[in-house]
Formats: sequence, structure tokens, C-alpha cells
Amino acid sequence: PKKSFDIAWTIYVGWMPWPYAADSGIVKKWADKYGIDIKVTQINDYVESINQYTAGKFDGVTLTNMDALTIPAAGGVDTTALIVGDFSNGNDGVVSKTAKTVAELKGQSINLVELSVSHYLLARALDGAGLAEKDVKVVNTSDADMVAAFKAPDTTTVVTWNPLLAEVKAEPGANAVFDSSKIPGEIIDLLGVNTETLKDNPDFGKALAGIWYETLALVADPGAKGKEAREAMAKQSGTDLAGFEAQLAATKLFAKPADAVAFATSPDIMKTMDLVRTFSFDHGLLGDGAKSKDVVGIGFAGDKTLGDAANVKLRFDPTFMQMAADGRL
Amino acid sequence: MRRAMNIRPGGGARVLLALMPFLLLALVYVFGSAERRAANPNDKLLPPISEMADTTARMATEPDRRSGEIVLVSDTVASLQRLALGLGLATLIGLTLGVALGVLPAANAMGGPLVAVISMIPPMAILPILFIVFGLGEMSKVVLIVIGVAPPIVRDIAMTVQAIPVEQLVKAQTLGASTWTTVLRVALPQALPRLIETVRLQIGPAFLFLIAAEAIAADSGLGYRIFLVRRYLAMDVILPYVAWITLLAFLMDFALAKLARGAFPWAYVGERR
Amino acid sequence: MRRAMNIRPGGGARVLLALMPFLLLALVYVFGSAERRAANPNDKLLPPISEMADTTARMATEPDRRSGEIVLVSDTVASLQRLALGLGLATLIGLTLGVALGVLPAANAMGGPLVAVISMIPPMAILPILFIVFGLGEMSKVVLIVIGVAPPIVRDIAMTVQAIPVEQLVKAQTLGASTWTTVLRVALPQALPRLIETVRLQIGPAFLFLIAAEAIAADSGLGYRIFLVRRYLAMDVILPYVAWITLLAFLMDFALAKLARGAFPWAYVGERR
Amino acid sequence: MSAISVRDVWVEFGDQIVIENLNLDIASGSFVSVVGPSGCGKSTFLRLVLGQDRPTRGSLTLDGQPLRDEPDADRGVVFQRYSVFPHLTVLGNVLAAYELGESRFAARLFGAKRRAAIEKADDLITAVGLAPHRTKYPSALSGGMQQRLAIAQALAKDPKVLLLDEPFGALDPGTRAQMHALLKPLWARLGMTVIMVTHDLKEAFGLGTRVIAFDKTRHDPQAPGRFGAKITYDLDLTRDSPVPVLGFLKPPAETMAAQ
Amino acid sequence: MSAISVRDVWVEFGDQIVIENLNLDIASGSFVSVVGPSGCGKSTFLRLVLGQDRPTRGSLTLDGQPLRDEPDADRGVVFQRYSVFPHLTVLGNVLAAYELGESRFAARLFGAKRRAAIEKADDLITAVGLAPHRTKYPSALSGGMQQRLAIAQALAKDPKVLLLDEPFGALDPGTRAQMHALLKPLWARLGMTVIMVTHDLKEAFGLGTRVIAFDKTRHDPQAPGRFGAKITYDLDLTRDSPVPVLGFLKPPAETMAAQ
Ligand SMILES: Nc1ncnc2c1ncn2[C@@H]1O[C@H](COP(=O)(O)OP(=O)(O)OP(=O)(O)O)[C@@H](O)[C@H]1O
Ligand SMILES: Nc1ncnc2c1ncn2[C@@H]1O[C@H](COP(=O)(O)OP(=O)(O)OP(=O)(O)O)[C@@H](O)[C@H]1O
Ligand SMILES: [Mg+2]
Ligand SMILES: [Mg+2]
Repeated sequence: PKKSFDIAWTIYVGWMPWPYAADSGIVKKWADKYGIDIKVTQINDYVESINQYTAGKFDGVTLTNMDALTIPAAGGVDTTALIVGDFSNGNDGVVSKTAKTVAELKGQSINLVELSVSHYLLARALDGAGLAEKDVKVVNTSDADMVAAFKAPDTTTVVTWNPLLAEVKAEPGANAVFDSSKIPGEIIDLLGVNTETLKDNPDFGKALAGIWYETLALVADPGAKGKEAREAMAKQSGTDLAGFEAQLAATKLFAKPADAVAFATSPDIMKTMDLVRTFSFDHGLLGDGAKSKDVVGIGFAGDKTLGDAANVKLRFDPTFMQMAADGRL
Repeated sequence: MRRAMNIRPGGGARVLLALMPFLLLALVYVFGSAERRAANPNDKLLPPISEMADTTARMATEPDRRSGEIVLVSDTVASLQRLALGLGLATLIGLTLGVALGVLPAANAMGGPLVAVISMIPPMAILPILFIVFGLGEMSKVVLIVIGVAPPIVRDIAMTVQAIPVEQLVKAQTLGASTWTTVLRVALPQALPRLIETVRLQIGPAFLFLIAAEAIAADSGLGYRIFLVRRYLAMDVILPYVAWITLLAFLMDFALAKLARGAFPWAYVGERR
Repeated sequence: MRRAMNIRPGGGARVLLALMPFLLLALVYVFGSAERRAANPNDKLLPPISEMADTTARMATEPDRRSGEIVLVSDTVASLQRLALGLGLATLIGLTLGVALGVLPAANAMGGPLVAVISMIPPMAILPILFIVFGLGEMSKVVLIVIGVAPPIVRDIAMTVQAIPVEQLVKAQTLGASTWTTVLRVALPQALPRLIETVRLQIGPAFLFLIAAEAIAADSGLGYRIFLVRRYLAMDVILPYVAWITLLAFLMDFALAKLARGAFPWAYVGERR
Repeated sequence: MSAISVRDVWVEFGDQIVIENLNLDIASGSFVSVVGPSGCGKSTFLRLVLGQDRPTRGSLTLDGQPLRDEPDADRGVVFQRYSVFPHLTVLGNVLAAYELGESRFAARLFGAKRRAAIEKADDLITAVGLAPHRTKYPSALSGGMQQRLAIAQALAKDPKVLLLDEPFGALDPGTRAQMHALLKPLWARLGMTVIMVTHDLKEAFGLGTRVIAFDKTRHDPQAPGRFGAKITYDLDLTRDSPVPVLGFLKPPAETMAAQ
Repeated sequence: MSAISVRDVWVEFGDQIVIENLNLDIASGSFVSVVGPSGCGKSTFLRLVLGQDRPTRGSLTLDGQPLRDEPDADRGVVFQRYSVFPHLTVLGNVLAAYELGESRFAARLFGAKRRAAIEKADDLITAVGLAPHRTKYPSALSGGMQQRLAIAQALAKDPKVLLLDEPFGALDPGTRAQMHALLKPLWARLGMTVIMVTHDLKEAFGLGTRVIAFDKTRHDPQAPGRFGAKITYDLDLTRDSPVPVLGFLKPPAETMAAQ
């Protein structure tokens, strides 16, 4: 059987524990315990990391719930949300130089990473204000250039996530119009793992859960050890301790596995995923062959499903988080 | 046996030989695609050719759900406009600056080192500055193309003009020419054929910068589409788009080559191939 | 008054003229920076030169807390390794394929059109495919450089070899040469000086592709760093890095120029400028 | 009138002295052949008269006026190569002689002026025997035809002085003889001052009314650049008796014409 | 022995017939000059003998064996230009003649073999008078010196046949005479068969033991390509009496040597 596994991560506050775990030896410790090998690789470009996972180059990847549905799952790669790490609670936001409310966005040109959770956030914001997406003009803008984009004189509004959001909000004259704390629990950050690999190698899943919760305990630790860990993560993500802690504050991190299990088994997550798949279908993200939003099935705890039960490709499976909560790792 | 270097395939054989590698590549693709599909029926990486044809046909004929425009057409129009503007401006700058640097020793002393340094700067790295100075609209895309493509044109034209035998410049002066009329009637016309050749060489880089700029901020364009659908690994869109860009580049190259030969017969006298 | 075209600045004046535009640019920068700082003391876009110097000094001397390496050094080493591998491979491919296409009419009939088409494909657009095929390690970065840079080298070398007068090839055969010895002693040595010139022209594109590849997947390298800090618009890092890349490219260009002139004196006999 | 006088002229390139204290008077309407070993400074002397180079010391005058220190329409020139414009046809090349100088901005003539210029150009083209080729580009002409074109072009501005730097050096002997047959009567008719550099002594004596030989008179093997060239022979061939110099005889007029 | 015979040879390029039914026997050791108007097919004929071109119909034999249809060491060649390697020194160029053929993989000789080759090369270089220039690159040589080098190179392989296509066409008359003085005794000494194309009738008659003139005998102005060249004159100059042809006399041997 497979002995060595690769997972990929990209810079985002909720995923920074991964590189820290790798650097500090936590990954090795757990991998050795189960007699396997786990390699943690950084990818600069978020979309590329998911593409690589979808193409089979990685066994696991850090990603959001929406991207898990639209990229690997819609691409036929059965993916299990092994770890539900956090949800964005202000980490994604709409910032404008001119508008103070969502309603004032009408008719504006808005820069964002198209078809990403930012796009979803905007759609939800507009929805809440009684506007539709066609009331604004969306301009696809790469995340790496969002800060520069906001400084450009002709840019009025951007939608982005942290750490970029913090940079943009710090600009003189910037108004935070909307953020993800208004739709709590809808933008979920996961570790997705190939379902087949996981079925064949349950030890891989156990090791990952073990790594994650040991590291998160450090992140949440208010003492010196925790500070040192957070400082290292801050550095790695290109900011300082204060900046990193501000981002953490906007993140609902499930430091305890029991919290994560509770979230992943609550009925709200089904509602969220229904909203997400509706948005995805409306934007053609489920593939051109998709006849309805039901085409890709989503599985939840307790054998509940959304959409095509015969084609379940994304599974919210709390088994391993439960094991961590029960201390059975 | 004749030596390999003496074996010259005739007309028919040449065509066959030229087609062979393409057919081979197509074959490899078809098999690779079939194999991946067999392993995963939802595989997106190597879609069968039929699927790509379907997607292309849809994009080339049916209006888009969101914008109401025919995607392939609007993308192509948007990109070609940017490209034409960028390449056009770069050509103009290249010709004016290049001829100036080539004819005037003082201008060359001043501008030569500057252009040499600028041409070594990787344009992609200074994109943020471009955005802030020129905004995120069409302007910054055009400027990126110009910055990437103009310096080599300038240098090449300057070198071409400097390579005009000094005898000709002296001759023009003995016929009463001023610096201006020498430029207009001696340097410029002799730089034009080379200008077209240089611009031909810059079509590839221009597309590169266009795609890079469109990847970063745009709401239409060939590069925009490729980088947008890259999100969901839609190779059935990416591959036809890449082929389409390649074809466009090829056609532009061909048209320029024809133009040069038509407009400047004197410069192509020695050409036989 | 002499005509402008006849005014040749002497040695000292040349140096002054060459420096002028750079000084002007520096001046504009200093003023722009001061003005932005006055308006917004936290401005990151145009950091004062002193700040950039500080950042550079820090990156060039202090070891990174996490990795223990000196950032600028490790970035430079990583990038230069990739670049050297990529350019080296492309050069090797360019020389072998180019000479083969140039000497063998049959190979040219087969490979010529293929190379022409490949050289028109914008490499950036097929980047996702490259990553899938070659993985995310050093390989894919090197391959992107090779794909971007080898086709023009191949075409250029093929053209150079084809331009060798047929008289020389016939002469070699009358001296008993086979195809192989003709390649080895006649075609190859005459292609080498041009090879160096072509590689010089490809240094810019090679850096471009390197940066593009490092932007997507890397954990060190000059492009990686630029894209990492680009999120925060840390121009105090980006600008010195851009300057450093430009300097590196310049030095490589200069070294190759020297090498060519040293190694192939016969090819530079007519050179005076 | 177009007499040239050269006074105390030195030409140095850096350390190297090429021409050393040259003094020379050239009468209006004479045909001066300049000969001498390769590298002795013949072309440098021609470029001096042309205004392309400037003397390090000394002065040159044309009809008593200081020579302009850059080429102008007073002095026509034909080089060994590259002196026609490859991008213009035969007619275009000669027409350019009128357009370059007379139209200051567009450098083109229109209407009646253009028609007049074409007429003059056609006369010149006919005079040098290129009438059947007037719409061809130089690349389609033989070397000799290109030099004829260069001569036509140089004559278009009616220069006071015509400077020729090995104009027939690259031509084969037959063509060379044809060019002599063309040039001699043209010069005789137009009466301009001609200075021609040549390596061919027969040509120098056959065409010239005066032959000047340049050479270095002193050689320091340790410092070859320390001594410049001077005039070593200066022969007036207008006297109608044979002039025996360097083993050559001035050939009688008839034999020259037959060549 | 190196006799060439040409039987019923036709050369056509597409529609154009260049050589029409050529029959010719060239005796071993003769020096054949080929003359004729430009474009009549002289070079084509030479390329045929060289093996660079192939006849459309007909056959060529060397000493009774069919000629190999590509160039080989049996046939040396000197073109008007480009026949030396610009990237090798004078010595390197001649040495290449030994290295290209004798070392199949490295195309280089080492040790004793190399020393022997250098010795032979040096002899040849001395024979053509280039000894003082043996380490120079061709670009540093004059046109005449380059052609000497090309000859030395061609002789290195002791070819049965030496083919010369206007070898001195680009040289000035003085150099040309020197080349004649070099070539004639070399040929006399080595005894190979020489075929030389030239435009210079004096040269053709001065060097050749036989002069062949090519020309088209029929012209159809509507279809200039329909008729190819034939041999219009074929003169044996070995008879020791003057042969008056085309207004030329075979000059007595002494005048030739003095040239
Ligand atoms: N611009 C220059 N800079 C430096 N040296 C020069 C320059 N022009 C000519 N020389 C030197 O001056 C000397 C004379 O050159 P010039 O061309 O006048 O000789 P020439 O008599 O015309 O020779 P040739 O018969 O070969 O044409 C040469 O040694 C040459 O190297
Ligand atoms: N490869 C070729 N393809 C087509 N036509 C050719 C080719 N080679 C020669 N010809 C034609 O054959 C004819 C004879 O050419 P060739 O070079 O043999 O003439 P030539 O007698 O050597 O002339 P010259 O004295 O000018 O060298 C010319 O009309 C030429 O255009
Ligand atoms: Mg000279
Ligand atoms: Mg010929």
C-alpha cells in the first residue's frame, strides 16, 4: 500500500498551521507514529494548488468549501473534507472608496477574483440588498495584485480576503461595505483529501487529524509557546504578529475538535452548501454538461445528501475529527 | 547511399514530412485522452477532441448566459484591440526612437544605455507600478505590451540604421540633404523592412504580455478566459483557446511577411528560399 | 552649425550623456517618493531610497529567522540554478536541433513547420499543463524556460546553418567529409558565435518565464519573493529585487558578449563600434 | 572657379599621425589622380576635402573661402561601394539628388518641379548609359552599372569638386575601361575639379592631368604611427611630352580613347 | 589516370533545358578551359562533374567508372568565393582536408598522425606562398590569398580532377597574373585533370590545353528555356602552332610565364 503522501497548502490565515507543523516536527512525529511519510508543500498560486490536487499530484489540499465543490468534485475527483478548520468571520470583505452601503454599489465596476469565494460573498451581499449581479460590473483581478489594484485611481471597489483585505482596508478613504461576518459559517476552510486514498489508508487521515489538532492547540495557546508559534506563522505569511492576530480574530477557528464536529454535523452546513451549489451552478462552475445544480452530489454526516446521491463527489465526513475529539488517535 | 545532407525530399515528400509530427502529436493526444477518460470518466485534463470541438462551437456561436455576447468573438475582439494598440504604439516608438538613436550620435550616447537597461527589466515584475500609474483599464494592458516590446524594437532599429554604410549618409549630404531629409529619405525607408521583421519577432512576446496582463485584471479577452477557466481545469476551453491564439499569431506573422515583401521588393532581392 | 547627425560627442561627454537620463529618473523618483510620503506617511508605493537600502541590507546580510538562510542569497542561488539549467538545456536543444534542421534538408522539412508552430504558442497559456506533466518541483520551472526559449534558438541556429554558403559544404565533401564530420567541423563551429548571440537575446525572456513559474509554485527564488511580497505591495523589496534581476541579466549578457569575442575572434573581425 | 588650397594640414588619429604638414594647391578644372601604398592616407585626404573628416591642424579653402567642415552640395563624391541608395530605383536615386536638397521638409518634389527634376534626371541617366534600366533597383544592376549611377547622382548637383575614392577598384578590366571612356568626356564637358584616388597607375596616368603620390618618407619601426604621409611625387601631365615616372609613360591620347 | 567522359547528358530545371545532349571526352591530365556567355550552363556543367547536381538524362564516367552522384575526395574544387572555412586559420583550413576524411568520428587527428598532417599541410601552404600567414584567419587575407588557400586545400587530397569555377573572377589583374603563375606549374607537376570555367578568354587560352565554348545554338524568343547549351567550339591547344580562334592567338609560352 501507499506509504508516502503529499499535501499542498497556500498562504491564508486558516492554513498557516500546516507549514508550522511541518517546520516544527509535528508532521514527522505523527507520520512516524503511523509508519508513513507526509510531505507538506507550499504552492504560491491558490488555484494552481487545487488544480494540482485535482490532477492527482497531491493527496490533499487546503481549500474552501465552494472551491472543493467546483474544482475537484465537479471534475470527478471524489473529495473528503477531512478537516473543517474554520469559517471566515470577517476574513473576506467588500471594500469601496465611494460606496458606504451595498446598495450604493449599483452600477459600479468591482474588482475581485472571479468565480471565487469573493464572488460568492459579493453575490450574497447584493442579494441581501435586493440587487442582482447584473447590476454591477465584475472585473476579474488576480489576488496577488488586489492591493495594487485598489490603489489605482480608476478602481472604486474590491472584494478580497485576508491578508490582502487588511492591506486594502488600511488605505485612506476605504470603507468596509460588507464582510463575511454577516454570513457566518458560509465560507468554510477545509483540508480536502482524495476519498479513495483515504479509504485505502485510514492511517493517513488519522495522522492528519493528529497533526492538525496538536498544532491548533499551540495556535490557541496564550502563553509564550503559542506566541512563538503565531509569530512564525505571521512571518511565513508575510506579516507581523499583530497583523496575524488581527486576521485570526476575523477567523472562527475550531481549535477543539469537538467544535468542528458540531459544526460539520449541524443542519446549517447543508443549507450553506445548497446556497453555494446554487451560486456555482448559476455561474456555470459545475461544468458545461451540468443540467441542474443536482448533478454533483454532496454527502454529509449521517448519510444525508444534497443532489445526485449516485454521484456523490464531495463528502463532509467528521469521522477523523470525531476520533481526535475522542482522543482515539 | 548518398550522404544524409545531400538527400533533399521533393514537393510531395516535404508536405508529408511536415504533416507527420503534427499527426503524431494528435495521435498521442487522442490515445492519452482516451486512456485518462477510461480511468476517470469525468477527467478534465485531456478532453477528447470531439468535446473540445463541441465547446468551441458553443463558444463561437451561442451567446453567453451572463453577458449575452458570443464569448469567442468578444474575447478575440477585446484581445486583438489591445494587441493592435500595444504593438502599434511599440512600433511607432521603436521606429522614431530607433531611427533617432541610429542617426544622431549624441542621442545614441544619451539614450543607448538607458534603452539597454530598460530592455533588461522583466516587465512582469513592475506590473503593480503600472497599475497604479495607468489604472486597471485598457491602458495598463497596452502599456505592459509597449514596455515589453518597444525596447527590443528600438535597439534593433537603431542597429539597423547604424549599419547603413556611412558612405550613403555622406552621399546624401553631398546632395544637399539636412539631418531631417536624410532621416526621411535615407534612414527611415531602409529601416522599414527590418522594422516589419522585428515586429514579426515581437508578436510572440506581445501575446505573452497581453495574456499576462489579461490574467491579472480584465473582464474579457483571450488571456482572461484562459486564466478564468483554469480555475476549474476546463482544458476543453483552454486548449482550443491556445490553438486559436497560435493561429492568430501565425496569421499576423504571415500577413506581415507578405506585406514586407510586397512593399519593399528591393530588400528581398537576394531571397530564394 | 554642423548638421545634428555630424555631431559626435567625445569620451567625457558620452559618459555624461549616458548618465543623464539615469540621474533624471533617480531625481524624479526621489521627489515623487518624498511627495507621496508627505501626503501619506505610510505610503508603500514609492519608498525612499534610504528605506530600500535598509531593506536590501537586511535581506542581504541577516539570516532569515525561520530558515536560517540569507534571503537575498538563497533566492538568487535558487533562481540562478533554475535559469542556468533552463537556459543550458534550451541552448543544448537549440544547438543540436538547429544544426540538424540546418544541415539535413529532410529534418528541416519535418521539423521546421513544427518548430515554427511551437514557437508561436504562448508558453504562459500552457503553464497548467506543464505543471501536471512535470510536477511542481524544479522540473516544471526549468521546462517552462526551455519551452519558452528553445524554439527561437532552434530557428535562429537553423537559419544560421542554412546561411553557410553551399560552397563550403561542397568543399568539405570534396575533402572526404561525411555528414557527421561536416556537422562537427563546418556547421557547428560556425553556428557557435551566433548561438551565443541568440542566447544573449534570450536572457530577458528566460528571466520572464522563470519569474512566471516561480510566481506559481516555489519556496524560494527571486520571482517567488516578488510575488510573495507583491500581496502587500512591499515596494521596498520589489524595487531592489527588480534592480538586482536587471543587474544579473546585464552581467550575464556582458559575460556572454565577452566570451563570444574571446572564443571566436574570427567572427568579430569586422566589428568596430 | 573651384580651386582648392591646402595649408599646413596635419591629420592625427590619437597617437597616429596620418598626414604630416600637407601643403597643396589644386587648380580649378584639373583632374588630380592620387596614388600611394595602402593605408598611407589617400582616403583620409579625400575625406578632408569632402568635409567628412577635419584636419587636426591647418586649413583648407575652396576658391579662397574656408571649406565647410561637413559634406555639402559643393562637393560630389563617388565611393568604391555603397554610394547609391539600395531602396530607390535608378531614377529614384538621381531624383533624390534634387529632392533631398530642394525640398526642406517633405524631401519630395511635386507637380511641375517634379517633372522638371525628372527631365534633368533622365538626361543624366541617359548620359551614363542607364536609360534602359531607369526603373530597376541597384541590386539588379551590375557593379559597373551601379558606379555609373553613383556618378550620375554625384553630377546632378553640378558640384564644384568631384571626389572619387577608388571608384572603379571593384570592377573587372573591361568594365573599368568603359567607365574611363564615360568619365573622361564628362569631366572635359563639365569642367569641374576632380580628385580621384586609385591604385591603378595606368588609370591614374590615363585620366589625370596631374598625379600626386602619397607616402611615408620616414619609418620608425618602433613607432610606426610617429610619421605621417607626405607628397612624394607631384607630376603635371598637361605638358604634351611623355613624362617618364616610376617606369610609366603617359600614353598618347589615341590609345587611351581606344581602351 | 583520370579521364572523364560525358554521354548524352541533358540537364533540365523544371521547364528550362540548360544543357542539351552533351557528349564529351576529357583526356587524363588535360587542362580544359570552359568559356561561354553568362547563364549558358558552365557552372551547371561543373557541378555535374563535381556530383553536386545530377543529370536529368545521360551518364558521366571517371576512368570508366560511373561518377559518384555526390562530391567526394576524387574531385577537388575551387569556387569564386566562399570556398575556405572562415572559422579556421590558414593552417587549420588545410589541416581540415586531412582531418575531415581520415578521422571518422572526432574529425580530428592526434599525435603522430597530426604531426604528419601538419607537415604535409605546411608544405602545401609554402607551395602557394602563404607560409608567412599560416596562423591568420581568412578574413585577414586578401582575396588573392584566400584563393591560394582554397587551391592548397583542394590539392591536399590529391584529387584526380580539379574543378575551378571562375577561381580568379573576383581578383584584380595583378593578383590574377600571380595566380596564373602559381597554378600552371602546380598542374604541370601534379598531372591531374583540370576543368576551369572562366570569363576571361586570355586566361582560358593562357592556361588551358583545350578550350571548350558553351552556347545556345538556337533561340526561341517566345520560350527562352526550350533550348539548352551545346558545345560550339572545341579547340585543342596542344598543337604547337598558333591557333587563331575568335580573334585570339595562343600566346607563346614565354610571354605567359612572364605574366
Ligand atoms: N577614423 C579613423 N580612426 C583611426 N584611424 C584611422 C581612421 N581612418 C583612417 N585611419 C588610419 O589612417 C591610416 C590611413 O587610412 P586611409 O584609409 O586614409 O588609407 P588609404 O591610403 O586610403 O588606404 P587604402 O589604399 O587601403 O584605401 C590607416 O592607418 C588607418 O588605419
Ligand atoms: N538550381 C537551379 N534551379 C533552377 N535553375 C537553375 C539552377 N541552377 C542554374 N539554373 C539556371 O541554369 C542556367 C545556367 O546557369 P549556370 O549557373 O550554369 O550558368 P553559367 O554559365 O555558370 O553562368 P555565369 O557565367 O553567370 O556563372 C541559368 O539560366 C540558371 O538560371
Ligand atoms: Mg582608401
Ligand atoms: Mg557560373
